[in-house]
Formats: sequence, C-alpha cells, structure tokens
Amino acid sequence: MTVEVLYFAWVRERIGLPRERVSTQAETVAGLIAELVAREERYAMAFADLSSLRVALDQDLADFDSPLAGVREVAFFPPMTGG
Amino acid sequence: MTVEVLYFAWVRERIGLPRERVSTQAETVAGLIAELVAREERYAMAFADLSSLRVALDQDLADFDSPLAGVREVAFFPPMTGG
Amino acid sequence: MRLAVQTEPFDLGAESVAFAAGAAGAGAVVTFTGIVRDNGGTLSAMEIEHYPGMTERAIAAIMEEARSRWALVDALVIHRHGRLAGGEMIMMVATAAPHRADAFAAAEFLMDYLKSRAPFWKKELGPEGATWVAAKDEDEAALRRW
Amino acid sequence: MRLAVQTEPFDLGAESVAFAAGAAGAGAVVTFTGIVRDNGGTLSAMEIEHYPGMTERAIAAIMEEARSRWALVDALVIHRHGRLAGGEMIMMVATAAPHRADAFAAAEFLMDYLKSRAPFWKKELGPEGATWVAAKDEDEAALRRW
Repeated sequence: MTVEVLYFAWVRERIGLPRERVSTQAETVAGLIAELVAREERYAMAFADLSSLRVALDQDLADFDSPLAGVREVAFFPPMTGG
Repeated sequence: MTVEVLYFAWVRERIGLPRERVSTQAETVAGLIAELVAREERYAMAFADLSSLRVALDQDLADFDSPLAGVREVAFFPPMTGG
Repeated sequence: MRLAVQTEPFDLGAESVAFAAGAAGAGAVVTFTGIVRDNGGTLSAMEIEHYPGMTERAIAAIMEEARSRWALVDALVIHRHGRLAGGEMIMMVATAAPHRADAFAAAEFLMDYLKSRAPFWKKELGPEGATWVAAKDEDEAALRRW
Repeated sequence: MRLAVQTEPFDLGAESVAFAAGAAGAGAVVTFTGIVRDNGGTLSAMEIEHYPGMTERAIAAIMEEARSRWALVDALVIHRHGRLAGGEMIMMVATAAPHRADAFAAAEFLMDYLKSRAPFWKKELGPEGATWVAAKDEDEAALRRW
C-alpha cells in the first residue's frame, strides 16, 4: 500500500522533508517506522526516541501499534505545544 | 458613646433609614442590637434572624460579639451578593 | 493594579486591550465579565446597592491577597452599581501572569471573594416586582477552596 | 461556537465585545489570551507550526467535548500560527455560561487541551538561535484533572 507521510517540527527538520509518499508492506505504525529507520541515518535520528514522538492516522491521534490498514495519511511529530 | 449606624439592602428597607446617629451604652454589637430591637417593631423585624445578617465595624467585617469601644461606624446588612 | 466602582458602563473591549497591552512580561491574561441575565425577558432590570468606602477597601484587600498568593503581573476590577438593564455588563475582573494557571486561579479567587465579601447587594426587578438576590450556599462554599 | 486558525492578528477587544453581546442568556463570560512573553527582550520572536486540517478537527472536537460537559451558551477559539513577535497575542479562548463556575471550568479545560492535544508546535527564536519549545510534564498532568 501507499501512504502519505507527514513530518512536523523537529521531526520535519531532522528528516528534511515536510511530507512524502511511501510504499510500505508494514501492518502497523511501528512496522512503518522500522522500514523508514532502515532507509537512512536521518530517519534513524528522527525516530531514535519514540517516547518523544506522537503519531496521527488520518488526522486522529493514534498509537505505535495501531494498524495501518485503510489509512491514507500518517503524521509524525513531537508532543504538541499549543495554547 | 455615639456611633453612626448604617443599614443596607433589605435591612435598610425594613428599618426605613439608610443611616442614623445612635447614642448607646452597649459594649458589643450584640448589645447595640438589643437596644435597637427594644426601640420599635421595625427594628425587631430587621434583626429577627441574626444568621441572615452581617456587621461591619469601621468598614471591616466583624462578629456580633465584637466590642464597640472606639468604633465610629457600625453597618448592618444581609450577606453580600456582588460579582 | 486598578479598581473602579462606578455607575457608568465600562468598555470591555477597550479595557481588555489596554490591560493586556500594559501587562509587560505576561504570557496569560484572563478576564471575567458578569452580565445581567435576561432569560427570555423575565428579568427586566437589576438594582445594585453598595457601601461606599467599604467597597473600595474590601476590593483593594482582595486584590492584595490575590497578588500575595499568585505570581501576578497585574490585576483589574471594575464593578458597577445602580440600575442595570438585562444584558448589561455588571462587572469585570482581569488578571495577567507569566503562566496560565496563576492567571486563572487569581481570577477565580477574585470572583469568589467579590461574590461574598465585597459589600454589594443585588435586587432583581422582574415583572412580579423586586426581590433581593439571596446569597447562595455554593458561593460561601466556593470560598473554602482557597 | 466559532473557531479560527489563522496567521493574521486578531482584535481581542472587538472579539470579546462581540462574543459577550452574542451570548444570549449568559451571566458569565471568561476569556483567556495567550501572549508571546518578552522577558527583558530575551525572546525576539516565536514561530508556530501547525498541521492544517487536523488542527481544526482537534479544536472542534475539544470544543464539542467542552459543550457536552458544561452548560455553555457559546465558546470561541482563535489560534494563530506563523511568525509572532514578543508581546503579540498568540491565541484566545472565550466561554459564556449562565453561571461563572461553568464558564471558568470550560475555559481552563479548553486551554489544557489546546496546550497538549491540538497540533501546534512552538519554536522560540532568541538571541542564541532557535529552540523548539518542549512539552511540559505539568501540561500533561493538567489534563488528568478533567
């Protein structure tokens, strides 16, 4: 399947892209992260500490073990600092 | 001694006066109230239920057993409803 | 810190903007505005009586207390008295602090104290006549949390 | 209920007055305004990034949740993104309710959720460079009281 992957804040800066289309075999968010980390050092750096990352699937907050089936948009970002 | 006695809200309406000068022998607020109640029915009505009354001495909230010595202004009123 | 006890209306917009602009170093500004409720026209007006002199003393003391408890940059209290129509603004409080928790806590504290410890008395003037507003047990209870 | 996510400044005065005037039946209006702190000029600017689409969804969900929990007459959220100078207003929340406890609680709830659950990220641009603002443990803890 193909998903649109979005990066925000320092995740975007480390990876050097705001978004990209990704072909993946992964069944979960964690599987997708493993594929990305295997690609290049900048991905490994961005995903080094999952406790400081959040993920949204189709614009709803989700967990790293959430399934990817049917998902079109995956976003990775640090904890929010709004308000 | 002589004190200025002020009445507010329904206390003022029951007694029919916003303020008056009162000569008193009383040593406490309770003593002053007893003298006023003995005067006329409208005072007795106004002071019938002390639990629904508050008193201020020289513009600071006080108790019914507070001493009157040195006080110039005594005010009686129902619980406040500001804000 | 500024406090005003007045019969005239106040301009919530101008007061809010001036307060926020003057609060140097603040990251958080909270305002509270009290309005004469007009539920389907049953309340036509309100008459607010106060105790001149003591009112200002009591509010100043409440504001000093708030300043001693929280890291406030500034605070403002405006309270009207006299006759007010349904929908009119009765009073406002504003607090400014570096962080939101202090601004919120101080504004709620000021409101709880103004409700039960500042010498104002409200009389509702409805279609069936005038009634003094009774103090609520919950307002007295609200003071106990501080 | 209205929500706006925008780069443009907003007019706190005009927004506050329009909100209060439109809140029919309200006795209490609370506003919160967040300001870029400028402590002695050490913070020259702030850059706020957000997630278009999800931001609006998240804020709308937070506002619906507030309306389901408290007796609100109305609510408003305005949040800016992009580059903001020290002293500029970042965002505002307003709540209107018949009674003050609901208006205060809903405003604090909205702020707590906006801090940690709406997809905004703040970067401080100071004299020593740019730093992403770290989420605070106390902001996460603040959510647990609701």
